[in-house]
Amino acid sequence: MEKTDKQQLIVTVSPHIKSEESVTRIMWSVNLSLLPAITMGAYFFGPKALFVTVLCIISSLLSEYFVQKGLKKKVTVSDGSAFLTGLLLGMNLPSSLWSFSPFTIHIPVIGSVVAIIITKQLFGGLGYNIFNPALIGRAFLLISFPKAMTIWNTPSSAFFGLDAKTAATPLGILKEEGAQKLIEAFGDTTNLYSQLLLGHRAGSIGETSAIALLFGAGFLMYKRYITWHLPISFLASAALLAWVFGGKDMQTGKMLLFHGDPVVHLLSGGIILGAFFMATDYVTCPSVRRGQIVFGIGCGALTMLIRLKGGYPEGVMFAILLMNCFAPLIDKNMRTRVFGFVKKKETKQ
Amino acid sequence: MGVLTFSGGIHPPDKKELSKESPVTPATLPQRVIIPLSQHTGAPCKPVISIGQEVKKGELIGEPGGFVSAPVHSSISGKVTAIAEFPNAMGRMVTSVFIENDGREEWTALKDSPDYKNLSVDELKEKIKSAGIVGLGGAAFPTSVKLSPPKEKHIDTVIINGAECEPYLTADYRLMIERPDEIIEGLRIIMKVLGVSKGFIGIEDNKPDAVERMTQAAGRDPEIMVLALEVKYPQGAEKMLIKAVTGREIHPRGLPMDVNVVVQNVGTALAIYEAARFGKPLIERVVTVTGEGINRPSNLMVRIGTPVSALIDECGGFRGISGKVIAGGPMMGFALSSLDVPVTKGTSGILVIPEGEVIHANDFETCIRCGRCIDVCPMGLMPSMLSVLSEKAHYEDTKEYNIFDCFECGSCAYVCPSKRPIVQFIRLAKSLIKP
Amino acid sequence: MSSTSNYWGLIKNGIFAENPIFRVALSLCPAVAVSSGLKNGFLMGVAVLFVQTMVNVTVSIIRRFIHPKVRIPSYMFVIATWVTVTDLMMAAFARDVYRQMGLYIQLIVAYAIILSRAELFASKNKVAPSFFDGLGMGIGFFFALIVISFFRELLGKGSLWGIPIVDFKPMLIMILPTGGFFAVGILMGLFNWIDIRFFGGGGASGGGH
Amino acid sequence: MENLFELFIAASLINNFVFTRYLGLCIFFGVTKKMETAVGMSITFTAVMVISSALSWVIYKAIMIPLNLTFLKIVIFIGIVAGFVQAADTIMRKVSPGLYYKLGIYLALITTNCIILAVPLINAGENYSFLQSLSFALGSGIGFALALIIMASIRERLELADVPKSFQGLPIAFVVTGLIALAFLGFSGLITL
Repeated sequence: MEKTDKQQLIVTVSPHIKSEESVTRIMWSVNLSLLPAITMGAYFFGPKALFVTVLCIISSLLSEYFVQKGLKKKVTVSDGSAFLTGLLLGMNLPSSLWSFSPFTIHIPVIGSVVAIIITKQLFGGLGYNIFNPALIGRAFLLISFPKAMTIWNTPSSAFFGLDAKTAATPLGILKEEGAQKLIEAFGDTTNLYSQLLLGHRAGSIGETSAIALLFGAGFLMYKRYITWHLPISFLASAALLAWVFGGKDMQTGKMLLFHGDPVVHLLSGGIILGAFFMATDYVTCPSVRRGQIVFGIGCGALTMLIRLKGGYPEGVMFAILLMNCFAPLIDKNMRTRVFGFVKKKETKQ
Repeated sequence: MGVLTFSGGIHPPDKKELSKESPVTPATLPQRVIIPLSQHTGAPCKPVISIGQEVKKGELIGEPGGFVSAPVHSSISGKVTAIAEFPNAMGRMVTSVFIENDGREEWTALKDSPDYKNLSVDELKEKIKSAGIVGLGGAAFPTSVKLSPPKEKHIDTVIINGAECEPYLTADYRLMIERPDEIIEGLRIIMKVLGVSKGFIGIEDNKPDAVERMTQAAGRDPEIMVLALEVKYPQGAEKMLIKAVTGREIHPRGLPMDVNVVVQNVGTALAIYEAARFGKPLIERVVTVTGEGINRPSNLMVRIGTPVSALIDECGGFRGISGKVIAGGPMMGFALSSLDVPVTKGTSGILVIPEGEVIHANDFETCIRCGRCIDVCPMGLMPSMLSVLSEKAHYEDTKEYNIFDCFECGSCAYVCPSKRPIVQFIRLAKSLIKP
Repeated sequence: MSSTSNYWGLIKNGIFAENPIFRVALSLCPAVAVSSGLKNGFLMGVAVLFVQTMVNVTVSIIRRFIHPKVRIPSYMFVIATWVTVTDLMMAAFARDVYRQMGLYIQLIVAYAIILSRAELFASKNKVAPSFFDGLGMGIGFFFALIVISFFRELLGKGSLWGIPIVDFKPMLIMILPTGGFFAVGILMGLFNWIDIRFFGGGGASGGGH
Repeated sequence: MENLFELFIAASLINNFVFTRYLGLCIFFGVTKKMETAVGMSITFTAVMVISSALSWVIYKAIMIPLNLTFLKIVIFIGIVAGFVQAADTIMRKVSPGLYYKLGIYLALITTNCIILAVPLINAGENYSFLQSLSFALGSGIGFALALIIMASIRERLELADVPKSFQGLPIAFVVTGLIALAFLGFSGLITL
């Protein structure tokens, strides 16, 4: 009877069991899900692609470490979030940045520093940032170094060719020379689609291979780390707008309604990478599902607006960043429906 | 018929296999019981005995202190040794009666009524009331009050809550397996008292044998229906159960009677039957003693007032170093700071979690806004916002996010990948502001 | 209020303790708008310095003749007059720069710092202290603009005062508004940090209009 | 018609006053601490902006050009704005005290706002027609309102963030503005005017 008396008991508030899920596990799973895409990137663009990505990852990790040390915070480098930022940034850069003359190797480093320090840690670290760090890093670089950031290498199996040829991205061709030219560049439509799907095209390191990205996205959805709401509304609205407004008569330069090619728009550029891996960043998108749908539609619409009408061939990055501005507003105005609440209280808001 | 359920909720491992097969056995009589005079929601009882007095089993020792209250009876025969303040499971000091067991097990005079089926509604109500029956699911709300709804509320449905959605606990399950007929009788009495012709028994789908037994016991009675519900926590929460069974949603601040429903736990139904039939007061209940940290998980019929330490010894003591001992289930139960606290009418289980599996609340991270808690909240709240607002001392703003609609089921804290003690934050904010 | 040390104190006050941009956070628009290059920043600083000093002196002289009820409109009138003078002078003597920043010169009229010093200081003090207060504020403003534009031109163009300094690919973003906001925000944070770290200050910048 | 619409879009998004012309910052940072004030300011501001630029246009074309007084435009425009704001203040207090209680405090702030003055100055400088002036003013007002509301919602969230001490308040607000401005660069080249 006495033996149980003097044991030390731990007292905490309920619940007393917790799920196995943790931030670290989520972050590393996302990193893992990007593995196929980065492998394809390395296959198409050679070791340079890997160097750029690794450079981004290392400088992100170091930035995170030094800022957290400097601010006397707990160092959370191992939770995988800084790694993810670096990886995503690297995947959004052209492999041509690994070049010694002209010297552009500092560019990925600057991007990582901006991403981690200005976009994330100045706001208090993981969970508090308003903007997607990797995308801000990339936007900062694109504006700062417009030339270096738009030199695209042709995908080649010439693995160690340091003086790789350059080419325009499919979206660049589409914007400057039209759909016909794009099909010509790839032979025929079937070939175009299959090459785009596989990722055999000029572009950022990690964005080209649609199929590898979709594979990773499928994994994340299966693990329920992301839900369909945001990516599908993003892609669907973009596809719809591409179909309706994407057509263009090359002779007159006038818009041809309902003649656009949504497949090309969905398979080229960074839209798949953006929709599944960047827009869905928990911290910077709305957390209520209904809000995520609005967010996704906004991203899709802005992407197509910039692609078809704007000054850049690709709009995914700016579209997501612009919607990041609106995420707090969406969160504030689109709440969940409280159980048992009848409409009247909602309209009172 | 489709799966009956509500939206939100979680699927924690149910761990019921630990104690599922163990039949309810009477626990060894305790040397001494400590019976708190406030075991229910509402006004505490006033003691009606004095120190040194001999009491018999079932004798009234505390009379109700108000309308929302329930009398308390002695659970053993013996001698009152003290009436003093003693901590209960929540750690609050409560006036309690200490009774030393004389081992004679002598019953006080009970009013047996073999013809209970012919009793009038008022007589039945009186029996239930004087038996001191409260909701045995955990909330311990006086049953007689629930059975006397105000006139303007027209009750049309009674639901017996056999969901037992808390992991580990098997007390209700065992009762449904072992005493289905008496539970059905209890339900009939409740229906008679309320003048209702629709009775449901809602049971989670992970207990198919219980569903079967109860269906058998209900027989061909067209008024009673046994329903299998989706296995999901908190299926057994009153509001969620009503939603799953009837499709009706209660306004967040409302009561079941606002949608014309009364819900009773299976244990309560059994107690009602026993009170009506034998006049037996509520002096014992089934307690599941379980968890990875206990040697012989079992279901025991325990006298109210038995110290928790006695139950743990009876089940073979701790296995290894005990980490946490919880009164109730793992999701909503209270961690005990001492094993001396007594079992009360609301104690459905004693759960021992070994030290290695305890999650410490102090190492949590910032909210990454993943929205999991929003998805699982059965009340449709935004626990992420509530916890952040409370963490940053913006307590007033939590009202805007309907903090008072939270019933602290803990689903949010369960799924949180940052391991945030969301329930704790919510309780803190609730305690600092007024609704 | 007549010893020289007091005048020096007024100037120091304007540069450090009540620096119009970093500390009091008034007149933020020019801090971003015209700080993309050292030259622009310098000229803007001079213009504001001039207007602030002259307005303070004028207001101090006329303060006895103005009915309190109409004092704000009359101060506005004084400011607008001096801004017009500056505007015309700039247009005459610094044509190429004026083309870039003419609008911002004209908008000096709406800078809260000028009106607020006129109202808070010059209207209550004699001519000499008002002159030095205006000078101090103007120098503080000038100093802040120089610091901001120094960094922006160096990082954004790799040059100073139009003269190439470093030979690397500059970050174009720094001469765009985005970079201006970053520069001001980060410099402000650094000022706060220095204040907290070395002078034990509270650090919070006021949010003026 | 198309030209008016483009002018509107350009003024509100592409050349958003706050994010690309760096104007109105004092009020921008001043009133965005709370959503309520930001909304109040947006409404008042847009209304004052449109009306005062219409007034300025009329006076500029009808009086100042014929009389060769354009060099005095700063003095005159600020007079118009101040006079109009004063009048609006008085009228609102008399006609609708409820509205005055809600929006009146912002009126006082508006006089010292550079956008209110910049719009007539730009209208005069670009020699816009009356409708163009109105469209430009409306676009600028809406653009400013958009900026205020976005910023207020972000700052409300920042209230809950662990911003390092020396960056709390204005410094982080500046950084946020810089980031929004970076995002708004996506609109550049949308319409070439």
